[in-house]
Amino acid sequence: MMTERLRTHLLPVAVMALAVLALWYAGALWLNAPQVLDGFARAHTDHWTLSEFARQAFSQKRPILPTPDQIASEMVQSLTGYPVTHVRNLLFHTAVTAGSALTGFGMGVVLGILLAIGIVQVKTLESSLLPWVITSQTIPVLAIAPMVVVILGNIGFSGLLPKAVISMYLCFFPITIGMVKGLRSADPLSLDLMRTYSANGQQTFWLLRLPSALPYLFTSLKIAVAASVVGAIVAELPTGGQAGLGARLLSGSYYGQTVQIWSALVMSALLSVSLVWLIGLMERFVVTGKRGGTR
Amino acid sequence: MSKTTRSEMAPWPLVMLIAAPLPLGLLDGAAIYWPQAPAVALCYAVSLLCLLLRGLTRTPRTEAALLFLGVASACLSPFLLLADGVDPSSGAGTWMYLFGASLLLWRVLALLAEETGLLRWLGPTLFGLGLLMGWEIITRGFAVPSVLLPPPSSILAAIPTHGGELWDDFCQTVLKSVVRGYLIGCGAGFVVAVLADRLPFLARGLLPLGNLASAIPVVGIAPVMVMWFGFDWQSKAAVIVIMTFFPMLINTLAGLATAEKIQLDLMRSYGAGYGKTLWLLRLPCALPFLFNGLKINSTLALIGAIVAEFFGTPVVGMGFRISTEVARMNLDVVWATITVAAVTGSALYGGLALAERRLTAWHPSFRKR
Amino acid sequence: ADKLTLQLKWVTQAQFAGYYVAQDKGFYKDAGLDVTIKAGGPDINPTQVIAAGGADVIVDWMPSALATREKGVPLVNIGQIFQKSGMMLTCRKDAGISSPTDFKGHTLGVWFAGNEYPFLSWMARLKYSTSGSNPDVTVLKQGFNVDPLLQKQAACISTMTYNEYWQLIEAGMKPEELQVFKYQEQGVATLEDGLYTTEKALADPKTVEKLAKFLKATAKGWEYAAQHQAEAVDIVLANDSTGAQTKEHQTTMMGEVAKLIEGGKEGIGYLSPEDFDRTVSILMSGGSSPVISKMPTNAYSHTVFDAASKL
Amino acid sequence: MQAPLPPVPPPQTVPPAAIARTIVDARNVTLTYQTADKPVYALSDVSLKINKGDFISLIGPSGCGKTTLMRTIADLEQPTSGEIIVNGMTPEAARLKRAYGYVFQAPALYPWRSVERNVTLPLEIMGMPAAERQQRARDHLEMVGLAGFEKKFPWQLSGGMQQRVSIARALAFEPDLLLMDEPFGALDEITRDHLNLQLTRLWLQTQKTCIFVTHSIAEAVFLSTRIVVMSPRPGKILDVIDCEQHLPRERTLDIRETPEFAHIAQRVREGLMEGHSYDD
Amino acid sequence: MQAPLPPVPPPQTVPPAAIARTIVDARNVTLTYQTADKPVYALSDVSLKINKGDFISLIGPSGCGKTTLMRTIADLEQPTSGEIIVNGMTPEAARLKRAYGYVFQAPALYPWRSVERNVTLPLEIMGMPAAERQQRARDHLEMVGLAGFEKKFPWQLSGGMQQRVSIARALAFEPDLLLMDEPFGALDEITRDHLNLQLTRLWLQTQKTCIFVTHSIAEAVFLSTRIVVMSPRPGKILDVIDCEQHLPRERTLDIRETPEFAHIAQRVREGLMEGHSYDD
Ligand SMILES: Nc1ncnc2c1ncn2[C@@H]1O[C@H](COP(=O)(O)OP(=O)(O)OP(=O)(O)O)[C@@H](O)[C@H]1O
Ligand SMILES: Nc1ncnc2c1ncn2[C@@H]1O[C@H](COP(=O)(O)OP(=O)(O)OP(=O)(O)O)[C@@H](O)[C@H]1O
Ligand SMILES: Cc1ncc(C[n+]2csc(CCO)c2C)c(N)n1
Ligand SMILES: [Mg+2]
Ligand SMILES: [Mg+2]
Repeated sequence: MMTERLRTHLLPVAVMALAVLALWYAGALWLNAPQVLDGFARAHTDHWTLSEFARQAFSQKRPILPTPDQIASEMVQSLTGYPVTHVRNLLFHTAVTAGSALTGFGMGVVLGILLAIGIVQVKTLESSLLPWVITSQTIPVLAIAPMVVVILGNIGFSGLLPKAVISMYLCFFPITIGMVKGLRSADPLSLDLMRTYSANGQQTFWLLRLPSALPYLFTSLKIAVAASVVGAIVAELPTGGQAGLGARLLSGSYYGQTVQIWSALVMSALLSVSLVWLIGLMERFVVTGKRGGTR
Repeated sequence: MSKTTRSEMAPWPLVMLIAAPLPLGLLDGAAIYWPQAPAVALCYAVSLLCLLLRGLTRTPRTEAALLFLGVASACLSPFLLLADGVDPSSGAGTWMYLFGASLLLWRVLALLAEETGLLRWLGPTLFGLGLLMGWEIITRGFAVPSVLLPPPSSILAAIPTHGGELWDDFCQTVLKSVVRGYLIGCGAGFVVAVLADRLPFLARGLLPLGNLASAIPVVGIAPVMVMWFGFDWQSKAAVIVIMTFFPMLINTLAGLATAEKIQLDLMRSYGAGYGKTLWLLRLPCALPFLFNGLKINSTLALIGAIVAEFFGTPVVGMGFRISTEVARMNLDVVWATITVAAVTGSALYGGLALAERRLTAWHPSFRKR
Repeated sequence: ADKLTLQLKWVTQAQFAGYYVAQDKGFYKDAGLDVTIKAGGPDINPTQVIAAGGADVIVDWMPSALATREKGVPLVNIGQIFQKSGMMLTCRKDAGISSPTDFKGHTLGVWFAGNEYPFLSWMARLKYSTSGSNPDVTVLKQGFNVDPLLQKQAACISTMTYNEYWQLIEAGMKPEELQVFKYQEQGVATLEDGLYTTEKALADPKTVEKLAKFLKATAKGWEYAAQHQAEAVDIVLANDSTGAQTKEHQTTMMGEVAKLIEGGKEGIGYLSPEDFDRTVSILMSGGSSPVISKMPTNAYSHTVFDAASKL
Repeated sequence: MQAPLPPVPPPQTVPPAAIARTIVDARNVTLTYQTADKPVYALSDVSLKINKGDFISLIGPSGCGKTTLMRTIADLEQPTSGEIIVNGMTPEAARLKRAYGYVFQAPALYPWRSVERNVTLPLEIMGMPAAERQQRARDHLEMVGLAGFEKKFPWQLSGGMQQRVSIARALAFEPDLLLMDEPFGALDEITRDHLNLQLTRLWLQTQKTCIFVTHSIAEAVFLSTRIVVMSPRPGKILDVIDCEQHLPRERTLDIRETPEFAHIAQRVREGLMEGHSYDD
Repeated sequence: MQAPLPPVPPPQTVPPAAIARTIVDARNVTLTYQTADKPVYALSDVSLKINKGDFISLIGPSGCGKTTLMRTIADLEQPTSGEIIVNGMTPEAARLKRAYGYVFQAPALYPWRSVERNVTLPLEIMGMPAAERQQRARDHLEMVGLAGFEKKFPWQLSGGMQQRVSIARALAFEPDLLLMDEPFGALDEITRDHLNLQLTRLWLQTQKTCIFVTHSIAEAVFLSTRIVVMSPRPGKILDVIDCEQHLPRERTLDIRETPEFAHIAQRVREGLMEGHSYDD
C-alpha cells in the first residue's frame, strides 16, 4: 500500500524534479555565460578551463539565473540565521504576506459569493452589474493599488487592511464568475423537484444549487487563493518600505540581488501552492459521493 | 411569453421628499434653500412629477423612460448649483435628493432587466452611466483634488487630446504583447492539461511543479522576464504566458473530469480510442470550464502586460503611460489609459461570452433560468 | 507634543538618514514634536499623499512638486535639503562612449516620473532627437535597478551618485570601465530632495511655528548624520523593516549623501533662489510637452526657514 | 390464450359520490414548446376534472404529452392557453402550499446525498425534526424493498432501485396530490405487483388523490378509478374510462382475472391503437 | 382467465445447431462492489454460454445484477473472479474491435448534439463517410418512430423518445453483439410491440447475437431463444429456459396466444417468484 503510493506518486515527482533541476543548471550555465565571459575578458583571463567557467557561472554574485543551490543556501541562511520574528528572516515576511493574502481571500470569498448569489437571484443585478464586475477586473491593479493604499491610509486604515483590500479585488472575480456558472449548472430536473416541494430560494440554494456549484467553486477558489497572494504582493510594492515578500522582491530587484528575488519568489510560490493544496484538501473533504452518476 | 405583470414599486425613492426642507449647500458661508435656487427647484419638481405620473404609463418601457427623466434632472441639479458658485458638499438636501434618485435608477434598471435584443444593453449602460455620474458629482461636489481622482469629464476630455499616444500604447501593449502572450499561454495551459490527463506519470510529476512555477506572482516574474527577454514586447508576452497558464490548466483539468460515467461507458463500448473520446465527449463536456478559463485569462492577460511594463519598457505602452503619468500628476491621462484598458478587456471578454453562448447553448446554465 | 507626519519619497535608506537620526536621537521630541515617518516606495507619490491629507510635510523632488502645483495642489518648498543634484548618466566605456557626442545611435536608460525632463532638455541642447521612427538616441524606461547596463541592454543608464553608481561597483564593474556625466556638471541639474507643504498650512502662523521646529530639528539630524556616519547607518538599518539593506551599501550612500547637503549659503535647508530659477528654466525648456508651462509663483517660501533660524 | 371478451355490462347509474370535491380542473389547456426549428404542439385543448380521492391513470403513446400535462398541473410549465385550477387556486399557489408530490420519469436523485438523505430531502424542506424524518425515510425505504441501502449513494444502486428511492421520497412527503410519472417502469413484474398493492393500500387508507402515468394497461386498470387515454402530437384526450363502475374500489391482484378487467383493458388498448399509425 | 396450462412437452433431442459458435462464454464470474460501508455481492459464480445468433433475455428482480452482468461482458466492469471470453478473446479485445452495441438503462445522450448527431456518433467513431451516416441515422430514427425529430436536442424529447434515440443509436452501429438494458421500459405497449417486431426482423435478417434485459415476461418469451432467470443478491442464475424448443424462430405477435407461450411464461414467472420474498 505504502510502497505503491511511493511508486505511483513520489517516483514521478522525483524524476520530474531531477529533470527540472538538470534543466535549471543548464539554463544557469547558458544565461550566465555572457556575464562570465565578460568577466574573463575584463580580467584578461584568456586561458580558462570549462570547470572554471562552470564554477563561475554557478556562483555569480548577480546571476541572471541563480542556481537552485544558491537559492537554497540563501533561504537556509535567512530561515535559520535569525529568529522567526526578525526582519531578516524570510518566514517573517512570508507570514506578513500570508496574513494579508488570507484576510483578502476571506473577504474576496465572501464578496465573490455574495455577488454571485445576487447576480443569480436578482435579475436586475445580473443584467446591470455583471458587465461592470468584469470591467472592474480589466483595470490594472498595480495602477490603482497605490491610490487604494493612499486613500485608505488617509481614512485611517493602514497596515494589513489596504493590502487585504487589493487581494480581495483580485480574488473575488474568479469566484464570482465560477459561482455564477456553477449556481446555474444545477440539473433542470432537480430544480423542478425543488419547485414541486415549493422550496424557498434559500433552501434551493443550500440543498441544490450550492452542491452542484461546488466543483466550479473549488476550481475558482484555487485560482482565487493564488490570486490573493499575488494581490498581497502587489500591494506590498507601493508600500515598498515595509515588510512582506513583495517588499523583499522590490528591494531585491532594486539592489539587483537576484538571489534574494528568487528566494522571495520561491517562498511566495511555496505559499500559494500550499494554500492551493489546502483548498484541494477541503474539496476532498466537502465534495463527497459525487463520482458515478447514472448508469 | 412572460407574464408581464409589473411588480409594484417599493416606496423608497420617496425619500427625496425629505430633501425639500433641507439646505442645498453653501454660498459665501450662508446656507442656500430651494427657493433661492429656482433652476434646481425646477429639476426637483420634474423628478416629483415623474414619480406622480408613473401610474399613467402602460408598458415597462414607457415607465422606465419617464422615471429616467426624473433621475436625469436630479443628476443635473448639483451641476447647476456648482455653476452658480454654490458649494453643495455640505448640503443635506442635495444629497438626499440624489440618494432618492439613485433608488429611482434602481427601479429603472429593474424595469429594463426583462429587455431582450439590443435593448438588453440599456440596463448595464444606464448602470454604468449612473456610476460615472456619482463619480463626477462626488469629485466635483467635494472638490477632490484632480491629482487624487479626476472627474470622468476631464478623463473623457483627455482621450481625444492624447489620442495618438493612446493608440500607440494600444498597439504596443494589446496587439503586440497581449494577443501573443494570451494565445501562447492559454494554448500551453490547455495542451499541458490534456497531456497531463493522458499521461498520469507526467501529470503526477509535472503538476506539482507546474503548480509551483505558476504560483509565482506576476510582479515577481516581471523583472526576471525583463532581464531575460529584454525590454520590448517579448518579456511582456512571457509574463502573460506564465500568468494565464495556471488558470487554463486548472480549468481544463476540471473540465476534462466532468464527463459522466455513463457517457464515458458509451464511448468505451464503442471501442473509441483516447482521441475520439476526447474530441467527441470530453472536450464538449469541458467547454464550459474552458470558457471559464479563457474569460478569466482575458482579464489577467491585460493586467499582466500592464504590470510588466512597470518594470521597464521602451517609451510606449499602456503600463508605461500609467506609471509615468502618475508621477507627472497627469491623472486624467492615467485614467484615460485605464479606460482604454477597460474597454479592451471588456470587449475581449464580451467576445468570449458570445462565443460561449453559441458553443455551449446546450448547457443548463443557458437552457433554463 | 505636536503631531506631524512626514512622507518620504522612497524606501528607508541613507538618502533619508537625517530624518531617522533626528527621530532616533530625540531631536524632534526635544523640539516638542511627535513625528511619524512614513516610508515611501516606487509607486507612492508623496504629492498624492499630501493632497489627500495623509501627511503634513513631504520629501519630494522639485520637478514633481512644481508639476503638482500646476495641477492645482499648491505645494510650497519650505526647505531644500539637497543642495546639489546627485543624478548622472553612467555609461560603459566599452560601448564606445567617452563624451556626450558619442550618444548618437545608442540606447540610453532614463528614469521617467518627472526625472526625464532634465534629460530631454539636455538632449535638446545636444540636438538629438529622442522620438520618431528613427531617433538619434533610443530612450528606454529603466526600472529600479542597474541590470540594463550590466547586461548591455543599454549603453548608459541613469544613476544617483549615492546609490545606483555604487551598485554597479558592487556588481563588479570597475570605476575605470565607467564614464559618468553628472547633471550638475552638464548644467541640467534640477533640485532634488526638499521639504514641501501646502499653502493652506503656511497660512496658519501656528503651523508655521511647528514646521519651523521641525525644520530646525531636521537640520540638526542631518548635521549629526553627516558627522557620525557609522551611527547614522545603524539607525537607518534599524528602521528598515524589509531587512534587505546592506550595511556596506548604506555606508557608501551615507558618505555620498553627506556631500549633497553641503553648500547651503545660510545653512542646511536653505533654498537658494538661483537654484530654483535654474530648475524652473530647465523644466520649461525641455522637450515637446514640458512639465510646467507657466512660470510658478510663490512656489517656495523662506518663512519657515527664517522662523527656524530665530528659534 | 384469453377467452373471448364478454360483452360490456351496460353502464349502471351510480349514485353520485358524496359531494365529490374537484381537486384538479384543467380547462382547454394548450401548450406549445418553442424550439429552434419549429414549434412542438404538446397539448391541444385538454380539459379534465379530477376529484378528491381519484386515482387517474394517463396512458398514451410515447411522446404524446403525458409528462407535459403533469408538469403543467404541477406548475412546472405554463400553459400557452387555457387554465388549470388546483384545489380552488392556481397551480402556483397550490405548489407554494406544498400540495404536490412528484415522482419524475427519471429518478432525479442528488448524487451528493446518500439514499436516506435523498428521501429526507423534502422533509427537511418542510422543517420536520431530524429524528422523525429519519424514521419516515426508513419506513418508506423498507416499503419499497430497500431496507439496508440507506447509507449507499445513488450511483451505487441499480436503475430500478434508484427509481424506488424516488418513489419512497415522494411517498414520505405525504402530499395531497401525488403525481407519478411511470414510477414502476424500471421494475420487474413481481416487485411491480408488490408495489401496486402497496400503493392501492396507501391510497385507500389516506384518501389521497393520485395522477399516474403508466405504459402498462393492466397496471392502469388495476390501480385506477379512471383511465385517461391520450393521442399523440398534439396531445389530446381520446377517451376517459371509468373503472369504478365495473370494479370495486378495494382491489386484490386476482381481479385481473375477471372479465370486467379484461373488458376495460381491451377498451384501453383500442383507444391506444387509435392514436397510433403503425401498420403491423 | 387463462386456460389451465398444458403439460410441458418432453424436451425433444434437437439436432445440434450447425456448429454453434460460442460468442460469449462466462465462466464462474463473481463480482463484488466495494463500498464505504460493506461490500455488495452483485454476481456470484455466474456461468453462461451464448452462441452466435442467440437472443438471450435476462430477467430477474430489480437489483439482482442484470446490468452488472452485461457491463462485465462489455468490459465496463472487471469480474472479481472468473473469466469471460467474447468471440474467442478477452472482452477488452472485443471492445476494441467494436463488437458491442450497448443500449444503457438510461438514455445517455449527449446534450450538445442534436438527435441525429447523437445517432451518428458511433458511426463517426467508426469513420463512416458523412452522407452515409446521415442516411443511416435517418433510417433508424424512422424505424423507432422519430422521423422529423432529427434536429431537436435531447432535452426537448420525452423520456420514451430519448430511449428510442438511444436504441436507434445502437442499431445504426450494427454491432456483432447487441446488449440492450431494458430498452423498451419507457414505451407504451403499442410502440413496444412494434419495436419488438422490428427487432426480431432485424435479428433474423442480420443473424446478430443479442443480450436483452427486460422486466416483461411476455416480451422475454416473445423475443428470446433462451431466457436466463436470475435471483437477487448475490446475483445467481436460477434457470435457463430454452424457447426455441417450443416456439418457432420466426415469430409473429399472435404466438403470444399459444399454450406453449403461456407455458414458458409461467415457468419464467415461477423462477422469478422464487427469487422474491414478498408475501402478498
Ligand atoms: N423542453 C421541451 N422543448 C421542446 N419540446 C418538448 C420539450 N419537452 C417536451 N417536448 C415535446 O413535447 C412532446 C410531449 O412530451 P412529453 O414528455 O409530455 O411526452 P410523454 O407523453 O411524457 O412521453 P413518454 O411516454 O415518452 O415519456 C414531445 O413530442 C416532446 O418532443
Ligand atoms: N457502482 C456500484 N457500487 C456499488 N454497488 C453497486 C454499483 N453498481 C451496482 N451496485 C449494486 O449491485 C447490485 C446489482 O446491480 P445491477 O445494476 O446489476 O442490478 P439490475 O439487475 O440491473 O437491477 P435493475 O433491474 O433495477 O436495473 C445492486 O444491489 C446494486 O446496489
Ligand atoms: C518611479 C521612479 N523610478 C526611479 C526613480 C529614480 N530614483 C531617483 S532617486 C531614487 C531614490 C533613491 O535612489 C530613485 C529610485 C524615481 N525617482 N522614480
Ligand atoms: Mg413522459
Ligand atoms: Mg439494471
